[in-house]
Amino acid sequence: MNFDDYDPLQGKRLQVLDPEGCADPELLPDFDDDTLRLIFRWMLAARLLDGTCLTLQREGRMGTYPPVEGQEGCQVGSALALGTGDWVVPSFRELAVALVRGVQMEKTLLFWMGHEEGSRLPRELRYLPIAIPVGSHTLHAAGLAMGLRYRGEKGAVLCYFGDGATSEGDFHEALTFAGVYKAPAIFFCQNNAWAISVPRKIQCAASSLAAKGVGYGIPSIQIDGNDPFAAYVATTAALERARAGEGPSFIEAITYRLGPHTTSDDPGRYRSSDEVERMRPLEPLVRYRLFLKERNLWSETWEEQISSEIRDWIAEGVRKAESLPAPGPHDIFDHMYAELPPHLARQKADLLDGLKEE
Amino acid sequence: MNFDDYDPLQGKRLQVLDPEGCADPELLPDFDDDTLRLIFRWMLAARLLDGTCLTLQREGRMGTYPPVEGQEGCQVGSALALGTGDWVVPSFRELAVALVRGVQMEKTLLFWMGHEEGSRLPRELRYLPIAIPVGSHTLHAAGLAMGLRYRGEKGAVLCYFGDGATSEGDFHEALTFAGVYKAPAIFFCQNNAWAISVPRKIQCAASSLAAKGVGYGIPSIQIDGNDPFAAYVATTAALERARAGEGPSFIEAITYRLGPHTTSDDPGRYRSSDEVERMRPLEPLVRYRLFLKERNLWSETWEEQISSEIRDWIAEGVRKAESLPAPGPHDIFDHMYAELPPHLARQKADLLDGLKEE
Amino acid sequence: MASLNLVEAINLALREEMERDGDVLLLGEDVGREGGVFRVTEGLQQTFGEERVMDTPLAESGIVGVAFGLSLLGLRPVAEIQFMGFLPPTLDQIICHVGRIRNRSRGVYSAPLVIRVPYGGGIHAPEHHSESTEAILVHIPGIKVVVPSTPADACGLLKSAIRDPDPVLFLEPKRIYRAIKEEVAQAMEPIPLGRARRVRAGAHLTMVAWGAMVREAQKAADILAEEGVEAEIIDPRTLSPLDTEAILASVRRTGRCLVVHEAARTAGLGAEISALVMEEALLHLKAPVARVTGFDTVMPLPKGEHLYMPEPSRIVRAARKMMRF
Amino acid sequence: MASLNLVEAINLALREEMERDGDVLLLGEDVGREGGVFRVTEGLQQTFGEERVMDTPLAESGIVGVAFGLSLLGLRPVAEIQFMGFLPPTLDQIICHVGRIRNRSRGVYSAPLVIRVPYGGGIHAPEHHSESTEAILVHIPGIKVVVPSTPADACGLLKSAIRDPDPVLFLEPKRIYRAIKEEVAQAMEPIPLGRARRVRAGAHLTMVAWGAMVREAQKAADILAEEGVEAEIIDPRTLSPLDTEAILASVRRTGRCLVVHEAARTAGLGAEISALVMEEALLHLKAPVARVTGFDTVMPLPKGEHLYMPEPSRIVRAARKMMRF
Ligand SMILES: Cc1ncc(C[n+]2csc(CCOP(=O)(O)OP(=O)(O)O)c2C)c(N)n1
Ligand SMILES: Cc1ncc(C[n+]2csc(CCOP(=O)(O)OP(=O)(O)O)c2C)c(N)n1
Ligand SMILES: [Mg+2]
Ligand SMILES: [Mg+2]
Repeated sequence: MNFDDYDPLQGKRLQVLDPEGCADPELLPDFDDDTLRLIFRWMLAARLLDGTCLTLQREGRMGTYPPVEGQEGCQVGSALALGTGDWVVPSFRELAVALVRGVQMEKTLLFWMGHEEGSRLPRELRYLPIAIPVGSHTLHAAGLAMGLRYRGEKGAVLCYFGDGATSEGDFHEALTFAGVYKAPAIFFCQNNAWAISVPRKIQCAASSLAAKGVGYGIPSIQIDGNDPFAAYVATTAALERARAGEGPSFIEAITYRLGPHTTSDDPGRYRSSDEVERMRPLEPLVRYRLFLKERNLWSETWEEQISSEIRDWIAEGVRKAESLPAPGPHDIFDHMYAELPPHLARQKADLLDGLKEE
Repeated sequence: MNFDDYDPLQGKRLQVLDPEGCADPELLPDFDDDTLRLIFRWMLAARLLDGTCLTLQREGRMGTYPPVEGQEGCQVGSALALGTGDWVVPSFRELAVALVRGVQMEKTLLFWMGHEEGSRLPRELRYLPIAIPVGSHTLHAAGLAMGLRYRGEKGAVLCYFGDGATSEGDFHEALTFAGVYKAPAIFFCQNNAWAISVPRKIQCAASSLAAKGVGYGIPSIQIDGNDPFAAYVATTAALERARAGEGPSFIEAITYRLGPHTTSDDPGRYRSSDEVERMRPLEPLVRYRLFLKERNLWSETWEEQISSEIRDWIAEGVRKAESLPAPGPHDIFDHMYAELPPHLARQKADLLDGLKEE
Repeated sequence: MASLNLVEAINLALREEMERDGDVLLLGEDVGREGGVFRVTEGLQQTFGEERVMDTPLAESGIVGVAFGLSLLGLRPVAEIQFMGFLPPTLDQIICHVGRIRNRSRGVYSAPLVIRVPYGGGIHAPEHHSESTEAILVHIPGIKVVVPSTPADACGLLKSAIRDPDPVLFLEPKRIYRAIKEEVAQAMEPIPLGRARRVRAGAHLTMVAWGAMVREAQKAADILAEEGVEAEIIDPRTLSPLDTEAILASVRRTGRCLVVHEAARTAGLGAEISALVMEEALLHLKAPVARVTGFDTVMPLPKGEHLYMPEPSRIVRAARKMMRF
Repeated sequence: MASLNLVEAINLALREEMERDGDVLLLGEDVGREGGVFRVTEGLQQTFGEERVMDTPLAESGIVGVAFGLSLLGLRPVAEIQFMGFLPPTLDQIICHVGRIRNRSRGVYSAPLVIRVPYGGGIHAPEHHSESTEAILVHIPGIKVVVPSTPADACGLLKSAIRDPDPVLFLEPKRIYRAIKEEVAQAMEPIPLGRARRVRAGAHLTMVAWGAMVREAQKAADILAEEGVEAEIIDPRTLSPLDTEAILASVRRTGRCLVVHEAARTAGLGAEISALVMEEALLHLKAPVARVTGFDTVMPLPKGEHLYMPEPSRIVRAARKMMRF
């Protein structure tokens, strides 16, 4: 697949798997059956874990949580394209990416439970902690990628963000730097149609977000974001460019956020349930199920069986997350600097004294 | 002239007057002889005033100053296209624009002499004070233009900035807002090849800066920035779009900074004198002189005569600027708020007391 | 007269100001159709239309820079920044332009805009949603900084902020957005900026607190009262310019001053108040001015948040120590 | 040993650190081919190549955000922001990421970067070229703030800053960039961060000053000495974390403390120092701690600049008043 064949300025969009579950044989990656099933398994795992988080939140066992429902396709497809030497710089809605990349499930849970341990991700994972300030982390991806290039390492950096993030100045500066320094970075925009209540068209008057790549000299493509194969194919092509020293790429994945922005959000205030119902048949699991069925790789029993395995796995993750004690008072101070400076030592002592008195 | 005929992605560039002084009759605006000469006069005035500033700076009568030499063409051409209801949001190198728009000469001088009075420009001028933080003022242009639209006023906003400014996040956000709200704003980039010592190619990997417009849904054009007619024609077309409610435009004028970045700068450190010599024949006055000559509108005596008139005008401007007393101690405090708050009143009294004691 | 919480009181102020003056516009992320993530602007787009209540692109510097541009025309934009943790991208526009244009232009231009920002911790929000960086704003010349602590104050102060000829940062203590109800009159008079409010009278000790910390100070004062210590509470309401006279008058009377803020301690506003007392009331002091503040750390995520926030027990402890001095 | 000015001393530190450690990279506007607008990085791109000394696009948030990304890999980027007036666009990256990543990741990641920023007034520069906003930085958790006042300090402190495992804002008093010469040894040892320097000993009065204000304090001290008042001068050198012990020890001895800074007065660092003295040394005071500072105004353009800057005469006046208290 060549980026040039999908000029976003001509309204082109890469799709491998259509909503009816038919895959374009020319473009379909050469996956064996196990891998084809694994893709479904990851998407399903994300879907089920997402549901668990919503439940935990409702039960008061988790804080505000941003559901991923509907975006599993482009997340799983892109993440599967990565090699071990590659880095991921996530935004905050990449539950499926985290699972595929081996971020321990309890970490993600802990983060949304409001526990700092949720961001203690071992360096070997090459997976940065969740970044909340929208768009700000795209610069870190550019910097990391420049660093990999400087060090002569082979890896690339895959950075996720939403449609809203493309309006931020930092996004602009990140693509500017990455373009100028030919940094091995892939900017992966999950255009899920909404930034909380703000529709895509209020973010930008361009016909596509992918059009933005032109302004940075960065090859860009728009893909069907509910199609894991399209995400895989585009990300693979971008990784090849990055590894060949040809610099960054920009991928706009057109997907849809089926759930609320976060558990604090009421989408009924800004979009019709009609819209959501129209989008539901397009979501990735629906079409992927059809695809597997067509190949005799899917059956209800199989899905039930893996669902039950996943549920066990989730239960174990929740157990682990909930069994971790809350951070103690020293935790507030001990990670601020490599060495605790005197003023923080005083503040820490003061807090500990106060707690002792109580 | 239609923006669509000059797609920057196809490497097109609008030129009316070529370096040999030949104008494209199709595109040449229908100016009478007086106007044709006036254009020369404005460019010459800017050129001469620029020289005076360099002298004043060398003599210690002015602070750091950013010369305009080489950029007079696109400045005069664009400014002449404006109507009285239009606003100008300048950066810091728009000496020629200021002259054409009727900013009193002594104001510009005073600004660079380090006197706040240099920014006291009557509202009726619709000319904002100089903005030093690169790119930051593009947002003000977007906001002003949105305001004009809200108020139902007919005016548009012409905002100037350099090639370097296009890398700033604020530039991105300005074009984003202007595009989304169809603000009657014209973003006029003077790409003079350098941002202090940083060449254009380090600002951005795109083939042209005009390419950026695509990413905001803003019609964009690249013009010969040493050609005042091209600037006039493009700005006029952009103003028509703005007035018709069709929203913003982006113009990239390819010009060249013949002088140093500022009087503190030594361009010998980063560019060859060869480069400058290659660019010199392309500069606007050279070609415009040839153009007028061809039409029998130029003679050495005429240029001498208007030069001498301009020199008198400049001398008067310098006299006015230099005769203004330095700001007094109260000036520091009195314009901070509509009403002097108590803490500033105390600080002011303290300063005045101290000065009295001395 | 209706009993309103802070959210409703701010909404009322916005509505009444928009009715009064067609130049008042709202802009920000999600302020329109959604009515703001905290519902502060609820219903206003419906009433006043999309031209006056604008959902914006996700770009904070843009929101403030555009509001600034609007205000140069004489319009009165009220911009919302969704959380104080997302205010830093706007600091450049605030420092370099919003706070300077009047002085730069020698009064020809001014920036009569308001930037509303929900701020502060204590609501179990994710990272970057609990910031309290008012000291940075107070250090910036040319702007005003206002923090209400009750619904009526919120309504009256916001009206003044909108009518003020100069730019105002209006910080809303989101922890008490819905925690306090109070009678707020329709069409109430604006409350002048720059004047503190005595929340509670007391002879032994002056507590200075603003925003959500006023309530914590009140709780502490209740406990202290049982021990026979009568704490006076001063809420400056406007942090810049600060009503130093009100604070100093109280401290001169009580001889003791304790500042409470949730912001980081070092170079926080507590330092400024302590320094002012040092300069203007040293000889009245019976004990050193004390600060009960957040720590010089990152605000912890929800599970550790309570350890960070100045709770009544910490305030009481500091007050007792002061009384023993 | 060579006699160097500040610019040369900083250049030397950069050169020696780059020789010592291949992970040290420079980036910023004009730092490469041009050697920086103040020539601080002169010759370094020639020696170390374009890969290690990078001219960047004109985008300050980008410079810091990218430097942060580089530092996450364990590289040691030294970013230059051309003037402190152009630092605000970087505050979001500094507040939200640079100062937080160690805590956020529980120590898995850190940001061992340096941000060099020429700062301060007194060189007749245009608007936005004379800022001194160190108090904002000191209020931000998780970073360190260093300000040298002599060439040798600049060299030794910058070395420590580069080797420090945590992010350091390194503020360079450009007014004295070329005004002071001093012997600076090749390969000098780093000077530890967090330790103040006693610039001058004196029994009657402690002056706390940093950056270019140290020289002004010295001039004031000379005048005072003629009047029989012996001023001690403490230069904190590191503003965050502050060497409070050094300051307090001196104030406990002299009983008087005068802080000098060119930054705006309100919520400036002078307030913090005054508050610290209030809390830790009140009973030693013979007079209230005084602040001689810039005003809460915009820094005037060159023609009015001298009125704003704390000049020796203003310092002397405050000291005399203090002695009379
Ligand atoms: C700088 C910043 N501004 C505002 C917010 C509040 N906020 C959180 S998510 C969000 C919308 C993000 O939209 P998008 O980038 O499309 O990502 P999505 O939520 O759709 O995945 C907003 C406004 C934030 N986190 N950071
Ligand atoms: C935000 C900001 N960063 C840095 C500077 C310092 N500076 C002044 S002009 C300039 C280069 C501007 O280049 P460009 O936008 O191309 O305009 P030109 O000077 O070429 O007219 C720089 C870096 C500044 N004024 N503002
Ligand atoms: Mg979105
Ligand atoms: Mg330029």
